[in-house]
Amino acid sequence: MGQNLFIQNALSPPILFFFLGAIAYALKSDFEIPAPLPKLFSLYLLLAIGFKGGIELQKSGFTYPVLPTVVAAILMSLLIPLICFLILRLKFDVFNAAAISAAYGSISAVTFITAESFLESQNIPFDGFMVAALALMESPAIIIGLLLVKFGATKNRPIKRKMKWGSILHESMLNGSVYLLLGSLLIGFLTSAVDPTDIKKMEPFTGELFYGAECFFLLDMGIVAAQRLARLNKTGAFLIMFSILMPIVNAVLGSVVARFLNLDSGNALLFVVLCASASYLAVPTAMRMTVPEARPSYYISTTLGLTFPFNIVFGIPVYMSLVNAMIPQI
Amino acid sequence: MGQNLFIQNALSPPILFFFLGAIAYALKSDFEIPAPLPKLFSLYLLLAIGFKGGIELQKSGFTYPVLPTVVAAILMSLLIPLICFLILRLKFDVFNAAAISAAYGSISAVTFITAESFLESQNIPFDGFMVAALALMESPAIIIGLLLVKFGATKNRPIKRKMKWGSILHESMLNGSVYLLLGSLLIGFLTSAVDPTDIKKMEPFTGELFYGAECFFLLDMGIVAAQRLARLNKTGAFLIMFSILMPIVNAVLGSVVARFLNLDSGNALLFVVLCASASYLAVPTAMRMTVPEARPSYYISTTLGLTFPFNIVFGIPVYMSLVNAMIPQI
Amino acid sequence: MGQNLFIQNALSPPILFFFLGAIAYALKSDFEIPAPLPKLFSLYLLLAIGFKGGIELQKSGFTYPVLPTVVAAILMSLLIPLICFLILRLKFDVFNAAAISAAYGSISAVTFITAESFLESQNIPFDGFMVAALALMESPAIIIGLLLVKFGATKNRPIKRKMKWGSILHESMLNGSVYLLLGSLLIGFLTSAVDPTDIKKMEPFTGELFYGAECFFLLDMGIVAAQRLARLNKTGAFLIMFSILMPIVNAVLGSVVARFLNLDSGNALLFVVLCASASYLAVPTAMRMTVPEARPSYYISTTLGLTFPFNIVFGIPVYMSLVNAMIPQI
Amino acid sequence: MKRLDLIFSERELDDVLSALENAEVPGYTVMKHATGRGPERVITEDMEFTGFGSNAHVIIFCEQEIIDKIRDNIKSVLSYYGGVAYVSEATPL
Amino acid sequence: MKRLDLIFSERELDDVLSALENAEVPGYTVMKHATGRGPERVITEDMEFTGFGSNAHVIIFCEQEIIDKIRDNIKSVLSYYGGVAYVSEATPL
Amino acid sequence: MKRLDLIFSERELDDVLSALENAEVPGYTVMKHATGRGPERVITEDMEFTGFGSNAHVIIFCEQEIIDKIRDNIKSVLSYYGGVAYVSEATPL
Ligand SMILES: Nc1ncnc2c1ncn2[C@@H]1O[C@H](COP(=O)(O)O)[C@@H](O)[C@H]1O
Ligand SMILES: Nc1ncnc2c1ncn2[C@@H]1O[C@H](COP(=O)(O)O)[C@@H](O)[C@H]1O
Ligand SMILES: Nc1ncnc2c1ncn2[C@@H]1O[C@H](COP(=O)(O)O)[C@@H](O)[C@H]1O
Ligand code: NA
Ligand code: NA
Ligand code: NA
Repeated sequence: MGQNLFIQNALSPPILFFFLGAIAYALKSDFEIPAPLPKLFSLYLLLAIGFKGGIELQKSGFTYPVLPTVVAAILMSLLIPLICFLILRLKFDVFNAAAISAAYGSISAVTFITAESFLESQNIPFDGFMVAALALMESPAIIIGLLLVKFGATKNRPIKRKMKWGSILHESMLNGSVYLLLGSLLIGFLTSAVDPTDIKKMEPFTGELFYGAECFFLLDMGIVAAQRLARLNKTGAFLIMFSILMPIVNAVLGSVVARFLNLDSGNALLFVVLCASASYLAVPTAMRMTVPEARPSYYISTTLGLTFPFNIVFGIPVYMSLVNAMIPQI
Repeated sequence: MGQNLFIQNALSPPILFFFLGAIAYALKSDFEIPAPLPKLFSLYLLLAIGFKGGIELQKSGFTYPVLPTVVAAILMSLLIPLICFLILRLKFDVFNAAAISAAYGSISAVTFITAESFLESQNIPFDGFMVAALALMESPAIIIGLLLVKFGATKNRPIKRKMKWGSILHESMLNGSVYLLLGSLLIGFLTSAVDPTDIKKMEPFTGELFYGAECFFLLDMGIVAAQRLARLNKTGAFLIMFSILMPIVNAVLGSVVARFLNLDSGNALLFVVLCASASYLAVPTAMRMTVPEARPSYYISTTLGLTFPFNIVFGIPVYMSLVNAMIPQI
Repeated sequence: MGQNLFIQNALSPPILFFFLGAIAYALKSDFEIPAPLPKLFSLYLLLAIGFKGGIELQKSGFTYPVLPTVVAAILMSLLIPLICFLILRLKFDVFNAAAISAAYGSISAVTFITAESFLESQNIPFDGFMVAALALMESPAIIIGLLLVKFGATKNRPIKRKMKWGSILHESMLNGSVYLLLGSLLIGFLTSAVDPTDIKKMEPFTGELFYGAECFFLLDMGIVAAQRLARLNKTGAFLIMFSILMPIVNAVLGSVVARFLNLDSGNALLFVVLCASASYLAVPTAMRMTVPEARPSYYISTTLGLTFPFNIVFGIPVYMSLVNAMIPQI
Repeated sequence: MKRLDLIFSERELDDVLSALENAEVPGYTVMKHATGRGPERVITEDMEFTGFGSNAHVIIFCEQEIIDKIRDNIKSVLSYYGGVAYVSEATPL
Repeated sequence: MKRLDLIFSERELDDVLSALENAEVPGYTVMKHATGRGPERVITEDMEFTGFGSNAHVIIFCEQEIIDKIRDNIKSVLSYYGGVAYVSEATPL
Repeated sequence: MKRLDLIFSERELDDVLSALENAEVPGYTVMKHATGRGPERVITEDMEFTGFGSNAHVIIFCEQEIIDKIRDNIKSVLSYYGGVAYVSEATPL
């Protein structure tokens, strides 16, 4: 069955468009999606999942699995960077280890979206409140990353690079993509309480268009990921291993927690995917500003060039099998 | 009831997304929508309202309230700049006074769109021909503005800056946004006469997508308006007062005319909004080209930084109450 | 009836928006659609027609008219450049003649799309597999063009400009727009075999939005074509005649082949349009890279400034009449 | 040879380019979407969607004679709407 | 007069511009969306959608005194995050 | 130090950048989407959507030795497809 899931995932439009982009790069086609068009799609996707998540959250309210799941997600985004840090310190200095750890503690919204599409085509239900978990896992991971630097590197940092709490909170909460996601969630939450007809008028934009826009964006992600992958050999074998194995470890951790939370299999998969995925939007931006000592190529090439493609192509069906094995099916 | 309307308006998605943008700027989030993406949405909105207006105009034909309303709208766009000019000359030279006056005589398409969305969520009907009024209020205001300069400043203008009628008409009729709006109106008008199936095929693009695109655009408008607002203090208290009070005066004038025209309450609100709103697209562009002596920050910061947000947040519900008070409800 | 078709075509939204763009340029309006927004729409259109064509190809399979039609299309894309070359050599050197010939052997996707919209509004059915013909006519024309240079200009080309088979194939098969079209075709073909629900989720994006996006893109094409047309006088009368008469000749050839293939009238029109149209995307790009001796203004200004507008405004209805005359109506 | 840098509103681009053509410059390069501040005005990116237009940066490599031929025309365009023009030395690679 | 070219990440643009304002430059021009490579980092276009930001190229035409006033402030911004600054000669057209 | 300005079609960007890397330049900056006209061709913005590509403007600050090392490679790329290359003086801020 696992193999079957893998093939079904690999032959879905989002993944095929991702491959189309990656192959374009590999074959040196001059196909490209010029800036800032990819930005349009990434803004759109964040707005749309935030908005839809807010509506669902309004519907479900804060009933049983919502609060514990969100809290558990936040805790995972604090715990995972610590584990990563311990491993990465074997080979890297504090700055690089902390920056990479923050990326893996955080999440990839596109991986999450791809997992949702996968669940939909498998007809497995899942809940909108998982978007809240998604939105709330970015900032804590950034904060932990910055704290690791603050306390791990106190001695040898020049004075002007001392971080202040204000700027730590600013970077973690007001990063563009975190802000848009949280803001849209709140708007969806508020407006669905006030006027359901407004929601219906948004539906063609945030709902119907979504799948196509996702495919278009993944086409670009394919090009970008392939570019990153091509440059990855410079980062060394340790980091390459890390960016494949760490997601699996995090997924196993996540599935244990999901089982413990009694999530049904759709939500469990999303929870696992949140744990396994790594950020290439909010975290890199925040790290570049606050930890300029770390090399961006380390935390971007791994998350974008390896972890992201691994997760959407292999990870999602594998994690589904894992979840199916762990969670008793009704 | 007025307060109720205010809250309902403030909690609608377009206004909430506007706030989301404005707050992003206020909190110094790095959230941004890079150029030329906002342009995509502004082009789209103009095309879509033009096209839909043309279809409605075809349906209604030039029956009773259409022609008088359009004529009244044009007259308002000639009268309002004259009133503004008299007031502004108290503090500003001819060039600046004329340029600002032209902006207030003209209209803001986004304010109009927001008012339409407001009416829709209030289930108050309105007519598509109001878009024709919208489209026809930009050019006259520009012409009046240029005439005020031409005759008000004859003596001290260097020879090479003498304006020619040709260039006045060119700037006023062929400005990009006026052109797109009028052109799309005409296309909607023509094609709906010829082939209604073509209209249906446009509907997902110009119709269903509209509300979402409006929200997305208002998100950007929030950022831009906040930037302008922040720079507004340099323009002085007189201009700040002007940009809040003048729309209210114009709204009152507009509501009197609307009542006189016997418009029903939906169309009356749109008429009032046209009078109260000020242009930050067509007019500034035309003024910059033809009256380089005027300071752009005066006519852009006021219309975009103050009048626009005031109108969409407070103005629309206030004008609705005004209309409800003036127009006998059936 | 031919005149009737002409008027119906001229009053359809895509053609009217095309005129709107062209007139904007002619009247020196400052209306413009800034880069890279036109690119967004061209990428979208290629993706969408490829994807939908793939689905249709999956449905029809490779039953009767499919294979012979596609083969005939490829043969036409090899034959037409040879005819063009013979004519063009009367006035041009090998490099320019070959480059222009390649453009006319290839196709214009937007002309094809416009023809499809025309058929739809005439309620004439056509088959999705024609997109496969479209996708497969670009590369052969490029190859023939390069071969004409390779063998026609052996003697006087400096050594470093000798072409290698590898780069000829690379340019012809991996050009961005060919690649996206073929890739999307394949994805549509594959996914519709696997999971029809995925297809349905793409429909709002690739299907419903299509007509509006086509109109928006044609608005830009109007501006661009008018710019090109304005510069066309420098290319001389011979080339101007060529770019009007050659499409007609190719259309006649195409209609003979279509009748021979027993295509019904919808598919026959599309076949004729493929023969008559000329490329301004893939071929110019490939020619610029591999035949830098040729003047881009020759092959771009003619295809984009004259052949393209001629085909969509006059050509399509004329070719329809031609097809109606040639193909016995049932 | 000389290098001439012109920076001005992109709405005057056509005027400037035809002034350059008239002076028979051997070539030029245009970069749009520049923003900036001069003694009087600030040009920001957000103005782009208003159609207000941002700045264009035009670079011309040419001989001194051509600079002399250009001067008056360019100066009259720039003095009306604003903008700057600077000349520096450059040698072909 | 002098021409100062600054190239650095566009995320530091606000800091740099306020350093320029403090030194009372007569004006400046900003071109965004530049990519590039320095001794340590590569800035590519695809990073733009990650919010990572590409480079900004800032040009300032001004007198030598202003260059001297700017120097320390600019250097401290550039030394923290990287970037380059070069001065050359320029004469008004 | 020297400043090298290269302007050519962005389709040759990869070739030029690897020529620069081979000469071990300390860094470079790339600005795309430039349009322009040379002795033979006009590159306009509308060509961008055809995939035809507009120009790239590459700036390199480096020592004279590197300029000498680059020269032949760059010239051969530019002579095939067109483009210009100019050198001027620059001093670090
Ligand atoms: N001193 C300067 N250095 C660099 N760019 C300048 C300078 N002064 C003006 N500019 C540019 O020229 C444009 C027009 O300036 P202005 O003449 O003040 O309207 C500004 O927006 C800047 O981009
Ligand atoms: N030698 C150079 N010539 C031109 N641009 C440079 C040079 N060195 C660095 N840059 C630019 O400055 C940016 C920041 O460089 P860095 O200080 O290495 O992070 C790079 O991305 C380049 O765009
Ligand atoms: N004299 C010049 N000054 C500035 N830019 C030039 C000059 N000549 C050519 N260019 C630029 O170099 C590009 C290629 O020129 P060409 O070699 O004529 O194809 C042109 O599109 C211009 O952008
Ligand atoms: Na994670
Ligand atoms: Na008004
Ligand atoms: Na053809």
